[in-house]
Parts: sequence; structure tokens; C-alpha cells
Amino acid sequence: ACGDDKGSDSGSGSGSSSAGKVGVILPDTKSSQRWGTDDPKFLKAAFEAAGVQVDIQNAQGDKTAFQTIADGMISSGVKVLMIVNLDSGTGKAVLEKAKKAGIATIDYDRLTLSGGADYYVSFDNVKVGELQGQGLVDCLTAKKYTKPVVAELNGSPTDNNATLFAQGYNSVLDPKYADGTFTKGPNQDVPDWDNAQAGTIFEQMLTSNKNIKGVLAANDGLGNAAISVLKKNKLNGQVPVTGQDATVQGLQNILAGDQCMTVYKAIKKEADAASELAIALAKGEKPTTATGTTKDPESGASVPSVLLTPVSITKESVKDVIADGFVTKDAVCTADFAKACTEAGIS
Amino acid sequence: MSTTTTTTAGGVKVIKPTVNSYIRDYWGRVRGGDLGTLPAILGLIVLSLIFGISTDTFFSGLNFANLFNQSAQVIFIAMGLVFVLLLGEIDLSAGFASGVCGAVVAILLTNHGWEWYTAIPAALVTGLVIGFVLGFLVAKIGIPSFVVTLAAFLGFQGLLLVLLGGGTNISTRDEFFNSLNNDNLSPVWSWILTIVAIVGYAGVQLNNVRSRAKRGLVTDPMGIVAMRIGGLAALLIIGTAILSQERAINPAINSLKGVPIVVPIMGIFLVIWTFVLGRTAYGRHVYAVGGNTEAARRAGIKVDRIRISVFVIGSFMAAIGGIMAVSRASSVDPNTGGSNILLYSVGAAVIGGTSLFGGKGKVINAVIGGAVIAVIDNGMGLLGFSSGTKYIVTGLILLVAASVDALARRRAAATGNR
Amino acid sequence: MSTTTTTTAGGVKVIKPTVNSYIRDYWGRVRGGDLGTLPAILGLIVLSLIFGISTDTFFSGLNFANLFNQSAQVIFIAMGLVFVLLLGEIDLSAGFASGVCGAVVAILLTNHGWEWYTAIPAALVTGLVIGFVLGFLVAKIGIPSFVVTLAAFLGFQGLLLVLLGGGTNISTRDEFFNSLNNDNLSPVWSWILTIVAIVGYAGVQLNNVRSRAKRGLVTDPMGIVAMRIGGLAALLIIGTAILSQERAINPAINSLKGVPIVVPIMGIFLVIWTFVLGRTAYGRHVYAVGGNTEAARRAGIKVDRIRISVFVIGSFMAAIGGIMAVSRASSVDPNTGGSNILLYSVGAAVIGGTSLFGGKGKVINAVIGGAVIAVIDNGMGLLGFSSGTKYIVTGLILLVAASVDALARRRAAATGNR
Amino acid sequence: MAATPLLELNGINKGFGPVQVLHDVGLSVYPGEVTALVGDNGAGKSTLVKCISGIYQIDSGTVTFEGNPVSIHGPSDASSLGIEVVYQDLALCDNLDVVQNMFLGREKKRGIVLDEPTMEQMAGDALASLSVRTLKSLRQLVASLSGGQRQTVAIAKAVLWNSKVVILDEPTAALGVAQTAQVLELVRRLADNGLGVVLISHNMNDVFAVSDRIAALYLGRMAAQVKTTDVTHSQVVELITAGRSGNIGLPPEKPADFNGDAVDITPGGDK
Amino acid sequence: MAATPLLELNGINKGFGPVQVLHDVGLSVYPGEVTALVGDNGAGKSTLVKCISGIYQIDSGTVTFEGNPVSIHGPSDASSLGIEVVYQDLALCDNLDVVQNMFLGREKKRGIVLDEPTMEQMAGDALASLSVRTLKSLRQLVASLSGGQRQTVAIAKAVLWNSKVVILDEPTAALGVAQTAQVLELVRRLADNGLGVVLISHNMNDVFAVSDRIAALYLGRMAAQVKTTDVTHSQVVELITAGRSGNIGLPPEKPADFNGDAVDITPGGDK
Ligand SMILES: Nc1ncnc2c1ncn2[C@@H]1O[C@H](COP(=O)(O)OP(=O)(O)OP(=O)(O)O)[C@@H](O)[C@H]1O
Ligand SMILES: Nc1ncnc2c1ncn2[C@@H]1O[C@H](COP(=O)(O)OP(=O)(O)OP(=O)(O)O)[C@@H](O)[C@H]1O
Ligand SMILES: O[C@@H]1[C@@H](O)[C@H](O)OC[C@H]1O
Ligand SMILES: [Mg+2]
Ligand SMILES: [Mg+2]
Repeated sequence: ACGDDKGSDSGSGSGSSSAGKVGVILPDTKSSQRWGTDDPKFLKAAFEAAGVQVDIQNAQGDKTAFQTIADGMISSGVKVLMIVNLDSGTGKAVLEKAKKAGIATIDYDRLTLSGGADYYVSFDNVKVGELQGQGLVDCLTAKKYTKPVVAELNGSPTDNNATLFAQGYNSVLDPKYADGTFTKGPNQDVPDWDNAQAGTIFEQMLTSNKNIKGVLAANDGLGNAAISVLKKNKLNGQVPVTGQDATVQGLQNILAGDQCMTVYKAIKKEADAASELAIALAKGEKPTTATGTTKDPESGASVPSVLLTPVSITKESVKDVIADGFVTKDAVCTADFAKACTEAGIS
Repeated sequence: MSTTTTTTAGGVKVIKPTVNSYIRDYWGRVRGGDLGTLPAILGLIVLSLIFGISTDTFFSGLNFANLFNQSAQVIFIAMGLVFVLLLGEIDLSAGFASGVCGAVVAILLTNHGWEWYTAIPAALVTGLVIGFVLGFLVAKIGIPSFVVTLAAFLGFQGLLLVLLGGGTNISTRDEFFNSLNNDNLSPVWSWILTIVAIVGYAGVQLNNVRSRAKRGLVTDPMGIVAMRIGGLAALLIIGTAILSQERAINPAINSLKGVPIVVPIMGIFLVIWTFVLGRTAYGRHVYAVGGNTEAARRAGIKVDRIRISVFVIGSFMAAIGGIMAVSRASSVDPNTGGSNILLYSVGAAVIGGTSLFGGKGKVINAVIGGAVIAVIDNGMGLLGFSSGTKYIVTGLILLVAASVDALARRRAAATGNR
Repeated sequence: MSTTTTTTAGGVKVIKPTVNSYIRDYWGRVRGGDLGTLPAILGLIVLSLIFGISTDTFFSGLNFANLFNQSAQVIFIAMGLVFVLLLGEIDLSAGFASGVCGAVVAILLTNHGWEWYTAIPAALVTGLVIGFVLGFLVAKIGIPSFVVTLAAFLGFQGLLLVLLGGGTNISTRDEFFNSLNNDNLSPVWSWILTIVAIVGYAGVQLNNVRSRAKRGLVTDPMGIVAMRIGGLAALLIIGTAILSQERAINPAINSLKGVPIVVPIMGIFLVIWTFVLGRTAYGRHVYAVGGNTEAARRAGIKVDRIRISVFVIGSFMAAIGGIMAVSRASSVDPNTGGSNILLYSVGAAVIGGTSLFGGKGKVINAVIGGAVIAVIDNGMGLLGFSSGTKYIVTGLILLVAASVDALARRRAAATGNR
Repeated sequence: MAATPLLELNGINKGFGPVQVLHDVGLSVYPGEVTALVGDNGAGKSTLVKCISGIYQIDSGTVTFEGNPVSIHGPSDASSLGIEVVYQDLALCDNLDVVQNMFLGREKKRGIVLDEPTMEQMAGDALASLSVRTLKSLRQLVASLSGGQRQTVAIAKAVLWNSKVVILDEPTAALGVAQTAQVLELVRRLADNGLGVVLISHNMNDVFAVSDRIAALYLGRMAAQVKTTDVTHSQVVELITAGRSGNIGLPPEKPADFNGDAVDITPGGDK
Repeated sequence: MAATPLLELNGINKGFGPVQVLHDVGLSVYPGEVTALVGDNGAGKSTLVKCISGIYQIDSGTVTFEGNPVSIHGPSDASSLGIEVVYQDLALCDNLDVVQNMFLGREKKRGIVLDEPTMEQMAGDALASLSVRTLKSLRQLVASLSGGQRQTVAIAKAVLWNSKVVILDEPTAALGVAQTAQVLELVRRLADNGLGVVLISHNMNDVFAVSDRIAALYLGRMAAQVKTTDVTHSQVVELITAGRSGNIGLPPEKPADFNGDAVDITPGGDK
């Protein structure tokens, strides 16, 4: 058999003797591009810096694969298992199996209901929704539309976060519908956060409801799908669209004036916080950073947590995301966007 | 009976058909169950009526135009799959192959600043190469196509992720490229193309009659030929007329009229592939290999080459499907070509009447079957069901549409045809 | 040659084979390309060696045990699909049918407080009903199975969402139920079952020889029969011995040893379905309908009933697969049975040697093919590639595993076999 | 010979879509007799056989079996009446072996388990009686048999059972000299045992050698049904090729009657 | 008659897996002559034909064509040498019509477009010359043809081309009286035009009527190749059924030689 550092994602500093290995399972690459690009990058960097070996894998939306990866990590002897669940059920099964093998567990970004993970690191997801709702309200108010019709493109019905996001933005929008400032328009879930399906779903919403004046899209991918349809009907810019994740595409859409806002979740901070916990656990230390608690709504248990705050991003604040190092100026300010970048104060 | 008996080919006594006898024969064949695409077309009409009645937008010009853009990816992929299915093979990777080719074009356009006229050919070449590799593995190594393309399904899914650097979405901003599956021809051009199509069809039909008549072979009665040409003309003219109306949501701001650009592209491929299958030796050989491989081999047909070629055509058309998908979304993501695209594409071909066992099918099947699927998706979208209900109803409608066809064909079986 | 010539059946001169001649004949057949499951088994061994060399955990007892739990869903579904494929049909809905049945059992257990011994039968009955409906639509209405099961694929996906109230997941807490695809038999029971299996196999083999010998028919030489029995015994004993070792990461916290409970369940179904296909008139008729439907019909076989029955078996086994998936995850969600489950299940059957065109295949194919897929998935997980790379490598490995088989069978074609 | 026919067809019509293949066909099969059914290629002989065995549904007409009107909806109806057929397109399952094919649909069982030894033995005996000598094994797949071997298997399959009517559609077409002789002898023996036998053949020598009656189909119409002893070789050939001979056969044909049969049904079939 | 054979086989061996079907077979086909290839069912005639046309690869042996050694790897090699074959298993595409089948692989074209009118006319003429009268249309799918019609299409397909050797594997098996006569006449005509013709048949009358030489296969060995005028009807039948007749044929057989052919290759095939 080969050396321990076989996996491509394993840390370089296998020199550190005391620390055990850490396993990380990410959910997919479809719900958001972050899982394929940002999270692995930041997590890997953090673990490498600490000289802790890490094995990061992505289940690609397949819960059977999710469990198989977990089995493999457990049998290869990880000390800490960190997961972003695909759903609470499989998440729980994996967490329980890990616990039986005496492995410390962390819920990353998504809370596994009744999962009983040792720690939870995330953003306040209801807050994310609230920011999206508020962002849309601001943009629509600025446009001075009267009783604008708002369409909602929700995330995947199977993602607990999507439920939380909806809870957040509906808490902002429902009163507006109730008092007649806004008109409630069509509202649909997008299976698996699938962008192509989102395009058709939105096109049909628009066809049957021509005076849609605002779109609450649950993330940047869905937002971009809606924007493509609006562009086709030459309505882009006039109908505000929301987003989430501060992707390059989303930020560019904002700069172009096609998207109203996105929610920036400082993924690097989230990754750093999570890896800090994991590194401590891997070294057999008791972490001290998880100062907050989150109440599991299902089991009622209090999970020690690190909860970060999401930030709303509009044209003016795109530069903040760049300044934070989450995306580079080069990536966002390509030739097409040079002018918009200057206008938005990105230097 | 006022028929004129003529003795032609091989002393086989034949009777020159009149319009009446032609219609009687056709009706006999239909009653005998030889229906062609009739049931799928019937299904299409019934579905349209249902959606037209239950929503007030289904029959709007805007929605009619949407249908073409929405169905483009599936129809292009399905056209290519018809060739693969004609051989009794399957291509499970067509969906992700379209994604990979879409990613290639998007990356070249956006990240490398290529022009559309170099980037699109590059994507098409990618499709050709993919098809060649698949076909080679099937024909020369002899791995069943299900396994080869299952492996490719996985492989391309991975390739797409790698190409997109783990999962970023890449936007395309090339105007021409984005217009392909979003914008429309001007009404003037729309009409010009419509007339060209009608005149072309009429020319082919009349030429056909003439060249057979010259040999003294039986020809279709002129009345029938005229009806065919008239039918097509009516269809195209009505369609173009509807699409030439203003359909913008807010005409004050911008105008939206004309035939979607993707329509003539579909039309051109439909004509080309129909020609290839029906009028060339290559097409004949595709049917032969699909009908009886051993007989084809004994007739000296290079079966392996035919086998490779259908995968090449399949992946080439998948590339075009991918280009259309990326154009429509003006972006590519790791799931472009994923989800239900593959099953819908195979479904389109099969619903249209192509057999999974080879030897039976036409390119028009892909278009009509694709239209059935697109109408269902489109109409369901207008109805605004929840995702669960939507899936269930979609399944049920598909089933009902298919059983029209099945029940008709059962009669065929009862009378011994096929 | 020291062979004894005996004249038996129909005056056809036959020679009583010796161990030598038997092995020579077998070798002749293998060289002629008549390989059965040999290539898939070879592929399995090669893959295991590769993963064993490149990771240090692949060959651990824990990982060996994991393999069974990981492959259970695919293998059970694939066993049922073998029947469907034997008829040249396809069931695209098997994955989501397993999800629906899994949801039924979870809902009954968790939301309605049923006991496992009523909830599991309810799920199995759901499977039977689903299969009957699918089979009826295919056999009696005559809709192609691809279309019926594509509709069902969509419908069940929706049904699952509706059953689970739009997207929640439901946890199962019944201990017995959760143990099915998670826990192990005690080492004592493991050994008892192993011995029963060996004795049973030996009994069948010897009885077979005896009853043929009594009629004066040609029998396998005793040496060969003994080798077969010995081989199976060795395999089972080694497996049981490995699985009876302690394999917990942290034995202090909880001990882990014995054969996974799911193994004897798989074994029982393997034996039952192998018996049904090989030793009953029903099984014979399944092969006949798959080989030549018209010939079967002329032989008076009720083709429609056979057709319905294979879908019933297919969905029934999908229900068991679903139960195993839910047990393993101790929960069900709207994606249970989705993703790659369907393609992997069909792939398992095909890789094992079942033909998509009907008439050729065995239930053991599903088990061996399923093992190949599980080993690839499992081993790839241990290697820790990035997602994109992992997909690509998985595809490549699948391709390599399949081409062993293909190249061997090419020789068969060259020598005219099949 | 018994006076009442075992199987009697009356006014059978059968068409495929616009093509009418059988016109008002009648046929009587008597027990203990061999009835030869002759006719040109494409006359409709095989179609008639498939109508009798229920593979095709007749458009109109009546079938009487042992004096009772019956309706046959499928091959299993026919075989439960006691009608066995050897089809011209042999209809064997290539993926099954010789024994499996011979017992298809009527497997011997012990309990629910197939009784392979019994079937193997019975199959071997049946084949041996038909002079099969080159078959390598009873467990050989039918796919690998020679043309004549396939035909022998099909014949053996049909005569394994106690039936009342046996119909053989060109059974000796692919057979060797010795095998042909055996089959003709078998045909005669079956009739002598009281069965009604229908033999379709293009070989006049064989027809005259074993048949008691001759029925001649001409362009889908029954031209004549006569005693073999009443006609000559050349009269039968005339019936086959022209539909009439002297004063036997169809009434002098009005040419228009047959025009319908020669309509080109797919004019310009290549559009 | 020319002294050098057009096609000459020497020491051809062919087996399938453990079964040896052809043993050291030699055969000479002379231009301008009809060589009848006879043999019992399963003797190996069709296998030999398929070896010649490249459908099967021979295990060993040499093929000489017009004096030059050739190796034939597939049907297209054979047809480019000028060898046409009518197979016993006809190998037609059921999903294509009569004209399409007849020109399969050798379509007439104008530019890249198929020249349907020309093909339809040529096909009609070829069929007419074979006395086909019941065919409803040249555009009928082959699937719906009667047994004899199918066979006629296969024969017409093979004789459309200018070839040097024509091999017909039981071409008249399913044909009617008139059609059989036409085909035999055609066979003779082909030979008279200088082609080498191989005719496989079980009908001794036909064999003696048209052939110049007779080659008899017995259990996969060439028992004898003789001039038709040198042998009698019954001698040939003896060659077929016993491999020898008087002093012609294989050397007196040592029984052990043939045991190998009767090994049950799937002992206990039902496990
Ligand atoms: N399914 C079908 N569709 C259309 N025509 C058919 C079909 N089956 C048979 N025919 C036509 O019916 C006629 C009679 O066919 P049939 O097979 O009964 O002839 P036959 O007398 O058995 O001839 P043969 O001696 O050649 O076997 C033929 O002209 C044939 O082309
Ligand atoms: N693919 C194969 N595998 C095994 N045995 C085969 C195969 N093909 C043919 N055989 C055997 O080879 C022998 C010769 O077959 P072949 O078809 O050449 O006979 P034939 O002389 O043409 O007989 P017939 O007169 O019946 O057509 C037969 O015993 C047959 O069972
Ligand atoms: O960031 C989001 C994540 O929290 C959610 O779970 O999946 C979609 C993403 O956009
Ligand atoms: Mg016939
Ligand atoms: Mg032969």
C-alpha cells in the first residue's frame, strides 16, 4: 500500500505527528458553484496552513455516494468528519455512523436536523432570506412601481437551506403583499437548483403573467436564468432580480444593472471557522471558538455553533467583495465590465 | 372503376391511381394501422387544445415563439439520436456531450475572446471527436453502446466540471451567439424564408413526379401532390403570420416579432438529415444495418463505419443542442445537458415513432416528439402546479399521448402489419 | 483416449466425459469466446487489486463489509431488471419506484407507527402494484416500455415529492428496520448460514448428477462436481472468516463483526431467482419470449402475462432495493432512488453480461455487475480525487472493465459463436 | 374414410390493410387422410395456415372443428383443440437449445421443477425417429443448427404431442434425401393413425406419394379440392399455375376479378 | 471446358469452439460448369459456403481464385472478386422493400442521390425473368413476402450483377413448380455464359438435370468430387448418406475417426 498522502486533496504538511486526518464531504456542484470552487479552495488552504491532513470530496448530489464517501473516510481512519448534508436523513445516518466509530463531527453550512453533530458552522440562513427580501423591496421602491407583481424562484425543495431562505424573504414580502404595496405573483420551486429548468419555469411565469416587475431568485444561478429570459424580452434592468453567493456571474450582472443585489456570504470566513474547529478536534484539543449555540428545531438540542453574518451586496458594494479577496478584480472586471467597474468605484 | 391499367416494372400489373383510389388506399393503410407520425401529431393537437382551454396564454404569439426556444436543445439532440437509435444503439452521453460542447464554446468566447465564427466550429469539432471515440469503442472494440455511453455519461459530467474549474458558471456575451436561441428574424426575412421553403418543397415534389412519369413508373396523382404542397404552404404561412405579429410584453419599450432564428436552423437540419436518410446510399445503409446487421454485412456494407458514423452524427447534433442551450441561458454551468435532457431527447425520438430496436424511424420523429415534450413542459409551466404535482401530471400526459399511438398501432398488429 | 462411449438419447452417440475431457472442452469453449461471467469476475479481481495496491484501506475488513451495504440497493434493483431486460424491455422507473416504496415504508413506520412486519409488506405490495400497472400498460395497451417507464420515472419523482410533503425527509427509527442494511449477524449465525449454504449447494449438485445418471444420460465427471463444490465452499469460508474478525475503528466504543445482514438476504434472492429462471417453466418462458416473441406465442405461451410478470418482479425487487436504501440512510428523502441509481442498476445487469436486446442473462450477472460498480465507487472514494477527476476516472475504469469482456467476446464472434 | 371432416373452413377472407390475400376460401380436412395444400408462391397457403392456428385473425368466415363452430384467437386455442402446426418460418427460439425448443410451452415438470432428464430423453427419441444423425448434442443452441437440422427440430416438436390435426407447411424444403423420406413416412403414419394431416408442398412427387386429397389455392381463392386419385400430375400443375384445368378448378376467370390483386399499393413509395 | 478451376479450395478446416465442422475440405469450381454440392443435413455445406464468402474465417486451408491465392476477410472481399452468394438463411432486411433489398450495398445513384426509378425498373425486370407473378408491389416490405417470394428476391438480388462465380445454397427449396424451373434454367444459362456456378440442393432430379460435376460432403469431409455423367442417382445418394459408394468416396471409415463429431459438448447442460 502507498503512502498516507495519496489523496490529491491531502495536506502537504503531513509532518505534524499529533494531528489526525480530517474528512470533508460537500454536497454537489449544482446547487451553487461555491461547492465546486470556493469551499474546497478555502478549506484546503486552511488545513494545509495548519499542517493537518484533509480529504475533501463532493457527493455530486447523490446521497448514496454521500454515504459511500463517508464509509470510506471512516474506514480510512479520519479523526474528524465535516459534512454539508444533501438532506437531513442521510446526513444523520452518516453522523451516527461516525459517532459510533468515535469520530468528532461538524455540520458545515447546513444543519442536519436531529443529526446531533458536535458543532455547527454556518451563516444565519433566515437572515440571508431577509436580506434578499429587503434588497428586492429597496430596488422596487427605487423604481417607483405601483403594486408591482413579484415572482419567486425558490431553491430546491429538498434543501433545508432553501426552506430557511424562503422563510426569510417571505417574512419581508408577505407584509408587503398583505398591505397591497406589492402583488403576489407566481411562486415555484426549482428542482435541484437546476438553472436550465429555472429558465423555462421563469419564461412561462412571464408569459402567463406579463406584468411581473420583480423576481426573488434564491441564488445567482437562478437569477441569471431569469435575467436571460428578461434579456430576450428586452426587460432586463427594468425588472429587479435578486441572488445569493456573490458569484462572478452574479456580480457582473449587478454591475450591468441586470441584477439588483446578491448576498455575500464570506465563505472564506466560514471555511476558516470550520477548519479551526476541525483542526483543534484533530489535534485532540477542545475547541474554544464555538461560542454560540443553535437550537435544532427538530430534536430541540443545542448545538455549539459559529454563525456568521451574511452581507447584502449592491452595485455600490461590489468592491467590498473584491476587497475581501473572495473574487478577484480580474475575474469580475473583464473588458465588457471595465467601464461599469470604474463607475462602481472598483479600482 | 375508371382506372387505367398500365403495365410497368417487371410485368407486375399496376393500376395508375386516381385521387380517389389514393385516398381509399391511404385510408385502408391507416385503418390497417400504418400510421406514421399521425398519432404523435394528433397527440400534439389534443395537448395544445387542452392547454389552450385551461390557460389564456398558451395560444398567444409569445408563447408560441417560446416553444421553439425551449425545445431546441432536446430536438437537436433527438435528431442525432434518431441515427443512433436506427442502429439499435443508445447514446446515454448525448446530454452531457452537449454540455461539454456548450462549455467549449462558452470558454472560447468568454475566457479566450474567440469570435463566434471560430468558437462555434471548435465546439462542433469537439462533438465530432466525441462521436468518433464513442463509435470507435462500440464498433471496433465491441463494447455495448449502453456501457460505453454510460461511462461517457460519467466521464463528460466530470469533464464539464473540470472545464468549468470545479463548477463556476460562465456567461456568454457575444451578441450573435446569444441571439441564436433568443432572437428573431425580421418579419421580412421570415417571409422570404417561408416562401423559399414552400417553393423548394413544391419543386422537389413535382420533379419527383416528372422523373417517375418519364420512366413510365407509377406516380402519385397530381391532385394529391397539389394537396401536399398546399398543406405545407398553409401551415408555414399561418405560422409565419402569427410570428410576424407584435408580441412584446411592452411594445412601447421594444418590439418583438418575426420567426425565432432557431426555427430555420432546425428546418435546415431537418431537411438535410431527411435527405440523407431517405435519398442517399448512406441513409439506406443505416436502415439496413439497423434492420438486419448480418444481411447488411453480407451485402458488403461496411457495418463498422456506419456504426461509427451514427455516433458521430449523434454527438455532432448534441454539440448543436449544447450551443443552443448555452445561447438560450447566455451561460453554461456544470449541469448544462444534465437532469432530464437525455431522457427527454430519447423520449422525443421514441414518442415520434422511432424504434429502440433499430431499423425504424425518421428525423421528423425527433421534431414532432420533441414538440410533444416541449408542449407538455410549456403548458405545465403556465398552469403553475407545485413541483410534485407537475411531475405527476407530466408523466400522466406523456402516458396518454403515447397510448393514442399505442392503441392505433395495436390495430396494426391485429391486421398483421409489422 | 480412455473415454467410454455410451449411446443415449436418440441414438446420438455421446462420449462420457472425463475430468480431462471436460476441462479440455471448457477451455475450447472459453477460447471460442463462450465466457459467461468470467470476464466480469476477472474485471472485479483486477479492480480490487488496483485499489488494494493504491490505498491501504481497500482490503480492510471494514471496507469489505461496507461494500455489501453500499451495493445492496443497486444489486436488488438490478436483479429485478434482469427479468425486464431478458424480455428486451426497459424499466427507467425502477430507481424512483424504489424511492416510492422506500417512502411508503418510512411513512408507515415513522408517521403512522406501524411495525416493520406490516410496513415492509405494505412497501412490497406497493412494488407489486406498480409493476403490474407498468406491465399492463406495456403488454395490454402496447405502449413501448421506454415511454411507459419514462412517464413513470417522472410520475414517481413527483409522487415521492408529494408523499414527502414537498421535500422534507423522514427518518426511520425502527431498530430492526434500520439494522437490515447497517448491522451484522453474530459470528455464530454467520458460520451457521455459511455451512447451510455449502451443504445445500452440494446437495443440489450431487442430486443433479444422480438423477441424470439414473436415466443413463451424460453427467459431469465427479471430479468436476467436487471442484465446484470445493470452490464455493472455499470462497464462502474465507469471506465469513474475514467478516468474523473485529473491524471496528474503535472497538472500545462498539464492536463490529459478523456477516452484514444484507448478505444472506441477497443470497436468498439470488438462489430463488436463479432457480426460477433456470429450473421452472416460467423461467424458460421468459427466455423464450425474450429470444423470439413470435415463436413463444406460437408455442402457446401467454406472452402478455409473461411481459406483465417481469415488470412485477422488476418493481418488487426495486421495492426491496428501496427498503435497503432507506434502511441504510435510516431515512427517506425526495431523491431516494434518484441520481445515478437507475443507470447504475441497468449498468450492473449489462456489465454482468445481460443483453439489452433480450433473451440472454442471469441473475448472477446483476450481482457481479453490481459488485464491479460498487468496487469502483468504493475504491474511487478512498483515492480522494476531486469530483471532476473522479467522474472521469470512474468512466474510464468502467470502460476498461467492459473492454476486457468485449475483446473476449469479439473472438467469439470471429469463431462464429453467437 | 369418415364422411364428416375433422376441420372445415368456409368463406375465409383475410386481408392486410388494403391488400386482400384470401378470398372466400373453403377447406375440409378429413380424419385418416392426408390433404395436400398446393399453390403457387404467394398464393396464400401460409396465410391460410396462420389463420387456422390463430396467428392471424380472419376477417370473415367460419371454422368448424369436429362438427362444432369454433373461434380460434391464438395459437394456444388451436393447440388446445388438438391442432399442431409446423410453420414455414420455423419460429424457433435461437437462444434456447434443442430440447428446450421442442418442449416450449409444454414443459415436463416434477412438481414445479422442470424435469430435464425426461425431456432430454423424449426429445432424443423423437429426433432419432426422423433420421437425424449429424446433431452434435441435444443441448446445442438452435442458433447453431444447419437449415435441415432446424427443420427437423420443428417437425419433431409438432409430432411429440397427441393431436388430432397436424398441419405441415413445406416441412421437407430443407431436408436431405433420407430425412425427406422419413418425414413423408411419418406423415402417412400420422394419417393412418386417424389424424387429419395437411401437407403443404411444392413437390408434386411428394404430394402424389402421400396425399389422399389435393386442395389447390390460386391467387387467394380455392381453385379446387379433389381426390388425388382423380387427377393427374399435370392437371394439378395447371390448377396451381392457372387456377383451372379442363372442367376442374375456378370458373373461367373474368380478368377484372384479379385486377384488384395487382394494385401497386405504394405508388411512388420513395417519397 | 477450361482446365483450370476458377475457384479452388484446399485443405479447408473450420470449427466452432470445440466442434470441428469442416475437415480438410477441397473443392474446385470450373468456369462454364455447374458444380452441385450435395450432402446430408448438417454435413457442412452452408458452412463451406460461408467460409468462401468470408462470413466465417477459415481456421486453415487455401483459397485460390483464377489461379491466384486469395484471402477473403468479409463478404465485400468476395463480391469484389466477383463471387455472388444466395444464402440458405436468406439475409434480407425486413424493414426495407423489395427494390431496396435487391440493390443493397450497390445502389444506383445520380450524383449522391439514389436513382430510385432506375433501380425500380431493373428490379422489376429481374423479378419478371424469374416468373414472379403474385408480388403485389415492388415497394412492398420484404417482411410481408411469402416464403417463395423472399427466396426469389434473394436470387434476383444475386444475379443482377456481373459476377464470375455464383453460389446458390438451396435456392429452390421454397419455390413453386414454375419458379423452380425458371431458376434451374437460369443456373444453366449462367454456366453457359462462362460463369462458375455452385448449386447446393437436396433434390437429386435437379442436381442431375443441371449439374456438370457433383461434390459430396460427408460429415464435414469431401467424400468425392465426380463428373455427373460418371455416376448414377443411387451412387450419389450413397455418397451422401454413407460417404462412399463402391470404389468412389472416402476411404473405408475407421469408426474412431468420427467419434469426435458426436461428443456431447454440453454435458449436463442444465446446471
Ligand atoms: N403481413 C402482410 N402484409 C401484406 N401482405 C402480406 C402479408 N403477409 C403475406 N402477404 C402477402 O400475401 C400473399 C400470400 O402469402 P403467403 O405467405 O400466404 O403465400 P404462400 O402461398 O405461403 O407462398 P409460398 O409458397 O411462397 O410460401 C403474398 O403475396 C404476400 O406478399
Ligand atoms: N455457429 C455454430 N456453432 C456450432 N456448430 C455449428 C455452428 N454452425 C453450424 N454448426 C454445425 O455445423 C454442422 C454443419 O452445418 P451446416 O449449416 O454447414 O450444414 P448443411 O450441410 O448446410 O446442412 P443443411 O442441408 O441442413 O443446410 C451442423 O452440425 C451444425 O450444427
Ligand atoms: O449558498 C447556498 C447554499 O447555502 C445552499 O444550501 O445551496 C445553494 C447555495 O446557493
Ligand atoms: Mg408459404
Ligand atoms: Mg445448409
